[in-house]
This record gives sequence, C-alpha cells and structure tokens, in this order.
Amino acid sequence: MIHVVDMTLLAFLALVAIAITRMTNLFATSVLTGVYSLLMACIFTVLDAVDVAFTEAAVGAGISTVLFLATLSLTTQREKPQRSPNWKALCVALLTGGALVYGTFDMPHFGDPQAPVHQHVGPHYIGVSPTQIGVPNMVTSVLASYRGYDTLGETAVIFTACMAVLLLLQHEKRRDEQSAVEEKPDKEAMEHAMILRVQSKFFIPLILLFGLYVQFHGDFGPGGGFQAGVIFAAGIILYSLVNGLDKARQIIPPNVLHGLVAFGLLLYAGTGLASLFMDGNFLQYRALAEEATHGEHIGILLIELGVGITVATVMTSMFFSFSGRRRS
Amino acid sequence: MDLIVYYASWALLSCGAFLCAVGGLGILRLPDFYSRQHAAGITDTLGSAFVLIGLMLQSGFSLNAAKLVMILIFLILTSPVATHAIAQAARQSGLEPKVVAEEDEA
Amino acid sequence: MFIAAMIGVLITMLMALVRALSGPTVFDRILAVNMFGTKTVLFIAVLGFLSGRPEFLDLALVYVLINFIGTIAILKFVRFGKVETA
Amino acid sequence: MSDALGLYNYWIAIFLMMVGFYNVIASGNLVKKLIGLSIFQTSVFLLYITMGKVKDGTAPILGDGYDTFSNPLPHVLILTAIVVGIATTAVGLALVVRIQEHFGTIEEDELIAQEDSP
Repeated sequence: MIHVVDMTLLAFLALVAIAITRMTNLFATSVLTGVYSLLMACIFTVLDAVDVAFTEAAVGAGISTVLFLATLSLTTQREKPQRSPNWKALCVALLTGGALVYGTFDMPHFGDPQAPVHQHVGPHYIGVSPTQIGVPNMVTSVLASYRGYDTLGETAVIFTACMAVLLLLQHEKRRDEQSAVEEKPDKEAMEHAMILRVQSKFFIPLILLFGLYVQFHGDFGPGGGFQAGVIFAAGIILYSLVNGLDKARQIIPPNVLHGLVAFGLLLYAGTGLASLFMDGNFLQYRALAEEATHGEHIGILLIELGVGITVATVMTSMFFSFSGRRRS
Repeated sequence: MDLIVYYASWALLSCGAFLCAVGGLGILRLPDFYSRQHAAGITDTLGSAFVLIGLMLQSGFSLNAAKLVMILIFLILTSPVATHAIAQAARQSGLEPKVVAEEDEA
Repeated sequence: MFIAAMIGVLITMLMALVRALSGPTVFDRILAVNMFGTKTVLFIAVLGFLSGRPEFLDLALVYVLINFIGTIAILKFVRFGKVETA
Repeated sequence: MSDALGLYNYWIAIFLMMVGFYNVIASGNLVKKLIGLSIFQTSVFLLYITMGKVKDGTAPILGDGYDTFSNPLPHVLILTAIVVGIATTAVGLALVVRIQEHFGTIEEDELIAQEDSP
C-alpha cells in the first residue's frame, strides 16, 4: 500500500514540475513551488524521514515561497516568452537524464536492506546511539552529537548567507527613508483585514508556543533546532504580514536580531569550547557532566538551542531585508 | 462497545473521504471562482472534521487523540480565515461572480 | 478502512492539483493550493495510522500553520504587488 | 517489471533533476533559473531519502515494538542541506534584486545586450 501511495505522490510531483517549467507567469510559478514542496514533504513522510519532512514543509512551503514572492514584488512577474522549447537545452537534458537512468540499473532496489548504504555506519548509529547518547530520536543524536562538527559548519554557512543577504540589501533605498505617503496603502489594507488581525492575535502565540515545543521535544520526536527556528520565524513573518513591517521591527529591533544571529552560532561553538576546557575533545559533550549520557543531554540541548536561535533570526532578518526594500 | 466505536470510526472515515472527494469534484467542475469556494469549504470543514474525528475514535484516549484535537482546532481556526481572505482579495481586485447564465434561463 | 480514507484524500489532492495547474484566475489557483494544503494535513494524519505508527501528528500541525502563512503571504502579495489576475 | 518497481523512485528523482536542469539552462529569466535550481536541489534530497528507506522499517525514532529502522544518516545530511539550501537561495534572490535595481531587467539576453553596448 505504501508503495502505491509513494508512486502516486511521485507522479503528482512530476506533473507539478512540468507545469512549473511550462508557465511564464512567475507569480503562479512561485505559488506552485509551494505545492511542490508540500508534496515533497509528504513523500519524505512516506519514506520514514519525518524530521526531513518537517523541515521541508516549513522551509519549502513557508519561507521559500515568501522569499520568492518578495523578490517578485521587487522585480518582474512575467518571464519573457520563449520561442518554443529550447531544443539544444532539451537535448542536453535528455542525454544527461538518459545516462543517469542507465546508471540506476546497477543501483540497489527500493527498500533493499542489503544495500551498501545500510552496511557500514548506519547500523552502527542505530545499534549504539540509544545507549551511548540516550536520546530516542536517532536523527537528533547523529545530527547533534556524532556529526556535531558537520552541523556546526552548516550553522556557520547559514550565518554567512545571512551576512551576504544583509550586505546586499541593507543599504540605501530603505523603506523607512521614504515619505509617509508610501506607507499608506499598507496600513489601510490591513485595516480591511479585521478578521485576520483578530484571529492572528491568538494564533501567533500558538505558533510560537508550538515552536518551543518542537525545539525542546526534538530529542523524543521529530523536531529540533532547525525546524523550531523556521517555525518561530514563520510566526514572526505572519505578524509582520498582518501588522506591517514597521511594527514587527519595533518588537524585534534589527540590532537585537543581528546580535542574536551571532549569539546562536557562538552558543554552539561555546558549548564545544566548554567541553574542551572540561577535559574532553571539542564538542565531546560527555565531558560536560559526571555521567556520560547526562553530559550528552546537556550538550544536545545547548547546541540545538544555538541552532534554533540562529535559524530563526537568520530567516527573520532575511525576510525583513527583502520586504524592507522599496521597488525601484 | 469496542465494536460500536470501530464501526462509528469506519463510518466517519468513509463519510469524510466521500465529502473530500465531492469537494474535489466541485473545485474541478463548478463554473467560477466564487462557486468553487463552496466546494473548498466542504472539504476544509466537514470533510476534515469527519476524517479527524474518525481517527480520534481509532486512537482512543491517548496523546495521539489530543494531537488530533489540536489539529482540528488549528484547522477550524485557520481555514475559514484563509478562505475569507481569498474571497475578499478576489472581490477587491474586481473579479465578478458569474451570474449571466441564470438570467438567460429565466 | 484507512485505505478508503487514503484513496479519498489522494483523489481530492489530484483534483485540487488539476485546478491549481489550470487556473484560470490567480484566485482559483490560490484557493486550490490552500485546499491542497488542508488535504496534505489529512494525508499525514491518515498515513500515520495506515503505516501503523501514528505518533508523528506534530507534522500535520506544522502543515496547518505553514499552509495558512503561505496563503496569507500570497494574498498580501496579490494586494500590493499589482498582480495580473488573469 | 521488478526493475521498474524497484527503481521508480530513482527515475522520478532523475526526471525532476532534468526538469530543474532544463529550467536552469534554457530559461532566460533569473528568478526562473533559481526556481529550476531549487527543483534540482530537491531532487537530490529525494534521491538520498529514497536510499535511506528500508523495507518494513519505520522512522528512526525509538519506540515500543519497533526494531527495524530506516537509515538515519541520509536524513541528517538532508535536513541540514534543506536549511542551507534556502539560505543560499536567498543570497541568489538578493543578487537578483540588486541586478534588477542596477540594470532594470532580469532577463539574461537583455543583460548581455546591455553589457555589449556601453
């Protein structure tokens, strides 16, 4: 049955991908990428990757759609119509695809437990992590403990990307330097959306609460710093969509926001240094407490918190810098 | 008692699935945007509620049932607001409902 | 019986998808996408029971939240971005 | 036939990859190129997650009565890759915004034409 569901969803996915290619209306295309991500997240759930599905749904359907739309509002919404399909490109794509398909015939079949992927380090993690780390969610223990260096690197990449976006978009032409006249439609329209405002008043706290739950429940179920950060950012983005950017900026001033971006990364690296000073290796959490698993728990909690803070503030400040820019 | 719950959840689930399918048919076949909204309404409220309540009966008195209740509350909180916002945006952008066909018949 | 519910949900997803792909107006697309999002919530809920491990309903909650935020963002853009609605 | 069933997921992943690839090289619009890039990216995610799946396994979270788990390693790699992916896409979008502000267009051929005629 799961097989059939998987195949149906993959067929939907292919359908959406073709539609995205054929459309020239970029607005409709961005809306469809949201659907594409939701479908992909469903497939990840079918394939047992609940943590990944969590992230894909929050990032792909939420943040990515919002960023694409913000870009479109600053640029153009219609692609220049192409002269029929581009045959050269189509040929290249077909040839590459054909070669890749030929390559798949040597690959292990879907779900094969004897596949090379499941022979080396994977079973080791599955067998050892429950006793060594003491966290039921193996994805969290691999992410935060076994591959802690890796995750530190990824967090640093996110931090760097945020810096790049801020450098590119954060100067001149800021909206708050414009006259008050331009602000007017923003305010007016949101006064129309009375129902939305009332509803968001008690919906946004629920989102933030749920974000905290995901953050701290990540050891036991799907969730963790990456997912929680994105959900938190989504809550703040909803607030600024409903109440306007300026109000959101009053609540979280840019200085605090940018400070927190760095703070999260420093908290992660600091946890590593702390374990270094307590007679362990860098990021060896078992040095943090008398008992090994206890130390692992503390370490995972701290670095997940650091990841969560960085991801949430990076996503928020990216959104702010996109939507704070005036259309030229 | 168990049997009653079992059949009740069976009935609710199939009702929900049926309503969803009807709504899907509606969104595909109805003539214009405003009438399609009715079809979407069926699936978002009654269809989802039936399916979720059916699942609740299956999971008994447990954490899963509590989570399903939360999902239902969230759906009830968001889905009508979203539909309302879409309709309002459509109206403000000047999209007119299709009424011509009816006048022709009269 | 979960299979019946699953089939119902999948069929609805397909029909919403077709409407989202064919338009004709932007609002039709948004409506269909929103409905598609609600159906993915049901999909995740039913899938949990179908595969015999229904603990992952947190996922469905995220889908509700993100679907709502996505729809509101799209609508806000439609209002201020001067979208061609056809 | 068993080949078709067992390799279906890979084929769809490759198909999506090629759709993304086609968009990147054939489309002249920079935003469309980025959308193609993110489709390409997601297809790689699909490939990894497909390889991690074990028949009759469940999600790699301990629970009573489950002893076959899918491989958690691809999940970890892809989870971080998704967040890094959106961060890098955002950098790309920021560049697109700046290009639009500076040149007044985001169509590739128009940009090249502007380069050529100073």
